[in-house]
Amino acid sequence: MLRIEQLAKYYKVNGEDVLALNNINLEINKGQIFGIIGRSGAGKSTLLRTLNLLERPSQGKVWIEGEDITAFDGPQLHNLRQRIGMVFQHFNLLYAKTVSENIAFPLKLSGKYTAQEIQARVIELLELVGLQDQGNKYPSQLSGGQKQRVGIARALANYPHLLLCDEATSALDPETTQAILRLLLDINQKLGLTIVLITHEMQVIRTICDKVAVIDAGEIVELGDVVDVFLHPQHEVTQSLVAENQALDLSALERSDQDPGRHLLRLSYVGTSTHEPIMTRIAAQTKIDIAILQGVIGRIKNTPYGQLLVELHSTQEQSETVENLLVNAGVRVARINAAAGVH
Amino acid sequence: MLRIEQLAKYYKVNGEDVLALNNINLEINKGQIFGIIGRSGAGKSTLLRTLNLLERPSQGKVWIEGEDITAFDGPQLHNLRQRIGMVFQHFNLLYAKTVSENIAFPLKLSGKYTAQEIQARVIELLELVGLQDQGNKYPSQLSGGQKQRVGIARALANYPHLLLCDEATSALDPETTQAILRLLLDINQKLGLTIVLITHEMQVIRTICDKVAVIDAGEIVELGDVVDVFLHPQHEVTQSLVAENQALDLSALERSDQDPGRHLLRLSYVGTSTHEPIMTRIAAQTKIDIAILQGVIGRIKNTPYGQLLVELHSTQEQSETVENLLVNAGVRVARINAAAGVH
Amino acid sequence: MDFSQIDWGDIALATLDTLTMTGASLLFTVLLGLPLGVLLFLTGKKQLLEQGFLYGVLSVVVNILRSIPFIILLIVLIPFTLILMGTSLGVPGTIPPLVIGTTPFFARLVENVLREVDKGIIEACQAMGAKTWQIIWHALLPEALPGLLAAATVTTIALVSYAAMSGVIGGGGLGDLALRYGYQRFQTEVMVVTVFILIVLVQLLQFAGDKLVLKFTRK
Amino acid sequence: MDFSQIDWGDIALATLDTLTMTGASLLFTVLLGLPLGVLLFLTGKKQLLEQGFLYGVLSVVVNILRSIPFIILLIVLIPFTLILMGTSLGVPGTIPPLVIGTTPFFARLVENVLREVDKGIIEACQAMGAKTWQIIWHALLPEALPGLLAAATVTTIALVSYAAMSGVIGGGGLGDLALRYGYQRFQTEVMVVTVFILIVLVQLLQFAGDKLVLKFTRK
Amino acid sequence: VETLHIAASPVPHAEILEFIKPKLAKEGVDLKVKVFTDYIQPAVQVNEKHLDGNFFLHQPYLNEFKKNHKNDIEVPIAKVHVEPFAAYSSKYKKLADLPDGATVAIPNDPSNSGRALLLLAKQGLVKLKDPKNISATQKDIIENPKKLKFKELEAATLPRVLNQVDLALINTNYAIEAKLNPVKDSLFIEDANSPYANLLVAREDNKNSPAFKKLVAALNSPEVKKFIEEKYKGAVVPAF
Ligand SMILES: Nc1ncnc2c1ncn2[C@@H]1O[C@H](COP(=O)(O)OP(=O)(O)OP(=O)(O)O)[C@@H](O)[C@H]1O
Ligand SMILES: Nc1ncnc2c1ncn2[C@@H]1O[C@H](COP(=O)(O)OP(=O)(O)OP(=O)(O)O)[C@@H](O)[C@H]1O
Ligand SMILES: [Mg+2]
Ligand SMILES: [Mg+2]
Repeated sequence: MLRIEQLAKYYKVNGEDVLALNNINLEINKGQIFGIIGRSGAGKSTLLRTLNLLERPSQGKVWIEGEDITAFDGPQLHNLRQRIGMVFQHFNLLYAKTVSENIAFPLKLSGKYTAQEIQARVIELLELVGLQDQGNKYPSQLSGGQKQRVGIARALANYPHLLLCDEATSALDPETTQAILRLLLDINQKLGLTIVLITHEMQVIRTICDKVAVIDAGEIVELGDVVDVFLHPQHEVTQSLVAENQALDLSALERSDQDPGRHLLRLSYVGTSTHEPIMTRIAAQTKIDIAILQGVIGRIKNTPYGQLLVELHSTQEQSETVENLLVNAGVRVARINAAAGVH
Repeated sequence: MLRIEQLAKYYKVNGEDVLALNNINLEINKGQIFGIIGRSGAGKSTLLRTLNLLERPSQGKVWIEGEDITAFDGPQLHNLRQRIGMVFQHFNLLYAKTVSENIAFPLKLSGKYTAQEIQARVIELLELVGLQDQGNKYPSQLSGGQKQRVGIARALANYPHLLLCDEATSALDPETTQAILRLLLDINQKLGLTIVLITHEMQVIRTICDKVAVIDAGEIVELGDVVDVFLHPQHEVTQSLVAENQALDLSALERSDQDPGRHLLRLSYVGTSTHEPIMTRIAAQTKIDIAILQGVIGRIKNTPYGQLLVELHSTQEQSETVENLLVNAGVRVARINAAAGVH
Repeated sequence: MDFSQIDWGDIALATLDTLTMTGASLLFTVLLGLPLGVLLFLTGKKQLLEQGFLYGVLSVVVNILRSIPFIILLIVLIPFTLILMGTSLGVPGTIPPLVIGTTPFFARLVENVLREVDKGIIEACQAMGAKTWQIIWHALLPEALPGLLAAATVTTIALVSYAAMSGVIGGGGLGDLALRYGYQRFQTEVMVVTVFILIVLVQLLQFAGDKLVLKFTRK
Repeated sequence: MDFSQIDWGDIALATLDTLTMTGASLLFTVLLGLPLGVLLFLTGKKQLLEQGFLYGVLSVVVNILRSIPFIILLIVLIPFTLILMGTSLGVPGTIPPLVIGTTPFFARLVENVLREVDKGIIEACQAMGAKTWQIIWHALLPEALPGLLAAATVTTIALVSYAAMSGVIGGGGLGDLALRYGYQRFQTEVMVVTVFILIVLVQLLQFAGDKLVLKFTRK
Repeated sequence: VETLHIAASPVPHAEILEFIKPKLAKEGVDLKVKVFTDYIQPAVQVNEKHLDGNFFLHQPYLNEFKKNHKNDIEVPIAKVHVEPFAAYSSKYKKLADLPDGATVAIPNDPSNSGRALLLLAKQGLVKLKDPKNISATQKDIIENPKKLKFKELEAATLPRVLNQVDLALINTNYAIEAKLNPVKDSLFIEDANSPYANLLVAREDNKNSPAFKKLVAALNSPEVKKFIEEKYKGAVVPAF
């Protein structure tokens, strides 16, 4: 569906070239939901904008549906873009048009629909994003989240093959966010829509993404299935992005005195084992109490997972026994030094 | 510090009055960090904007530091506003000024500082928000998150007594968000800065807020300490806002067959008991395995808490024994019907 | 002052002439100036169809037309007007020079107004696959409408004032009457009356323009 | 054509006169028109200091000045110019009428440009406790600078063209020369040369204006 | 009924034409008066056959015009009146009082500035290269004993700035409009045999038309003579 080869992008700042993207290689399959995360200013928006040539790459190629689009221009480009929906970080709604007119706009541009069809589609979309009674307002009369939802509806209007979202839920409350994500997932499953999305909310990635790329200082530093990347982040940036969000905040443990009988373990496990009472079984078996200090047990898209920080009060040997039992049960275990426990 | 009495606000839409806020009563103490949450379009921004009279209330009064500000005008209003910092949802940076000039702007306006003082303060703030090498760029050359950080630095520049944040971290990655929140908390503790913040990220509320208000359709539907509101949400809106975020997504359990020997419990506990190995102890004591299906164990500001969905395979009696032991250990327990398990 | 001497028939005729000249000229000025202004904008630096050479040529042509004093333009254009209108005299004769005199001015204002449209909106349209003419027609012009209306108001009033010079080619109208009687024949009364009518006319134009601007302001 | 007949001294003098008239008038037009435009903007509907009555008065005054044909303005202002400049003749005599003729025009353009400034930016300034003059000086004007420069360019070129009418009161300058020699004395050569210089002048002005606009565009 | 389109200056030309309009109507000529404030277009328009004739110029101007317009086919068919050009001052009662270095305002259009210079030369104030050249300009002054300083202004402006200069040479029509009396208020005035008699002009092709014959007769009638003398009180003098 989408392939990026050796992409680079420079911006001119006060006459000097400043690197925004470098050496980007990426492949996204049809029907995939692909997440992009990274620190503020890493180059995420820039990367997304090269996918529909809003930003022309300084180097490299972008292939969409088998065609090298970097050479596109004129009608070819218009055609391509009509098949790509985009949700902007700053919404970019047309102020002179009502909410309904904004949503109808891409349909009108494409010239493929009758007025009735457009009207029906607009009503459908307004309902999908929960703005059924705001259709006649102008954007300046909307709240931030309402504007963002108009942007989403507009991006979906023309039945795109590919949807690019630049923080499409950043102005939405968790409930509305979930509703929008369910909507996207639904279209993704029913129509095979491919989605590339940037987000700062790891929960969003967990909920709908299949793959995720981590960008730092213009380069991809980590790339893979969400479950892998989130549970076993390799790169320092990924670790801190994922950790912060999960509140695995080790600094909270610093106050604990340096008790040699205290062992801290970070556990992570994926898959059905989460449904088994591993912890209590091992505790019963070894007669060692396990206290869960912090952690999350949930699902990443459809995969259950757990990530816990547990404390054992035991001898070194006992701790090792517990560790072994955990490993046998399919849990990844890492020992943590509480004193130096700041990531 | 801040008191709101019987506040209401109407907007004119196509000549008709539309209610945006109604019957708002609120009190915020000095040095508090006060969170406002609610669905998109609920009226959060409107409420925040009445606190510095950017939006004049249609009814009601706002008291700040003992004075009714709704009557303020001219120099009184300027003075008041110089003591209030504001971070805007859409940043509202001055495009014709560099990043440094934007941050220096409120200092220049106040007329209280020398050029050296201003320069020193700007450098300090740039570092605080991690933009030390972006000072000479113009806002249009920044990424979304960088713009937002400029907005935050600008709001803090003139040592405000009160800080109003409208989704001040919505464009920031989790790591930067945490850094900014730590910064705010730090100023709050050292200088007694009062903060009122709107956010869609429950994690933000958990990390720094003392109190939280939930707004729905222009009214406050829930108000209280964060720990209370988050662990025992009363109103339907609060429940869904908090739940969605914690991924306590019961719909995932629907597929489980209706096994009579399967008991689902929702556990929640607050305070130091989280550091004790309650679960394993009870399991060991009763010889009943407890599987954690979903949940979070973490901290709300400085209070540790846990919220878990657990499964027991046991008889009815055994389950009751476990429940009693849990309640004795200070854990709140609620039984859940898995079949109807959609909140 | 003695207003009884005034030939009100003359004044009514002059008012009508002014309205005709201004109205017709405005129509053509907008019809020509809007596309020209759009083209100037589009081909300008860092814009949609950046096209240095074309922009240069258009800009020079516009500047040349704006450089020539209007009175000289009136004269120089006589042969052209004759071909176009069949006469270079009277009200019809003034319309081509008025149009040619104000079109470049209006075009520059249009260019300036369009430059103020938010780049993000143009980007959004591009991302939707809009063709350039669609961006212009469906986004740029509607978004800039208040500014364009304000520019048209300024231009209309400039037209009224240019039309006053049309006496040179026997154009007539209020300005001409004011000049002929007020200036050359020292009949202050006629001048006062005609200028008063002009003021009322301009007032109404500005008022209508302001109303329209406000009506279409959505920000 | 025979350019050998041309008195280049005359042309140099006229060029100098045009530059003096335009330069001095521009200075005062900006000094007066900018505050006037800002005031129009501020007191307008839904703006910072909404003040219907004051806006009405200012708007009427501006409209009156814009309604009066420039030649009549030249004459009507003679007593005023005399008091102000000590003479109503020649180059100094043209400056007050030029300023009074173009100030209201520039003020309207300024008003239009300021209306395009993002409301959010004004709100941000208010939230920082900025006084109204601080908002104007430190935010509105800098943010609108490209638009204001474009408006000043349009106005300067309008001034050049108005100045051509100043022959009425012995003003001189290129436009007057073009009229008197080129048109009235049928010395086409003089007309060609003066118009050419005017075109070059306007070209340079527009070029400089465009450069400045681009230089200060930050969006 | 025959129609004649005649271009005319507003005063007194158009007024004289309006005066005879009823009489001509009775004789079957529909006279349409086109008023021009400009001194070129009326001539050009007639030449190019957009109008039938004009009544605003004098012989020197016609000569000048012919010189610049190669295919000129206009011919004078009647002398009507003279508007004697005169010099005025608000500061001095007699020419002798005029000091050295005085400022003298003259019209800035070619025919009137030449006429003003000729009149000044006749009074001995300046000396011209060619005292017969009606299109003399300041550059043709070869002697200027009083070191007069000249200001050229639009003719109709002259009465309005009279108090700012020492001497102004003003066309009679503007002087009358400005309530100056050319006979009483002037320091000096052109004499009666001025070459500047205002002419009715037609073209070679229509000069013999019956309508023009009737117009000429009407313009040179005693009624018109009386009209001019009574209405303009010496400021306009009949030239027939
Ligand atoms: N200028 C306006 N005119 C009319 N209606 C408005 C205006 N501004 C806001 N509203 C309406 O008032 C309601 C509250 O808006 P507000 O911006 O306070 O919401 P919010 O809680 O901040 O939402 P969000 O989280 O999406 O930013 C919304 O329904 C919005 O459509
Ligand atoms: N027009 C521009 N000119 C110069 N530099 C730019 C421009 N646009 C972006 N940059 C810089 O390029 C880098 C990448 O920007 P980009 O907008 O892609 O970041 P991002 O990852 O989307 O960040 P955020 O999460 O804050 O939106 C940033 O350092 C930014 O300052
Ligand atoms: Mg971005
Ligand atoms: Mg909001």
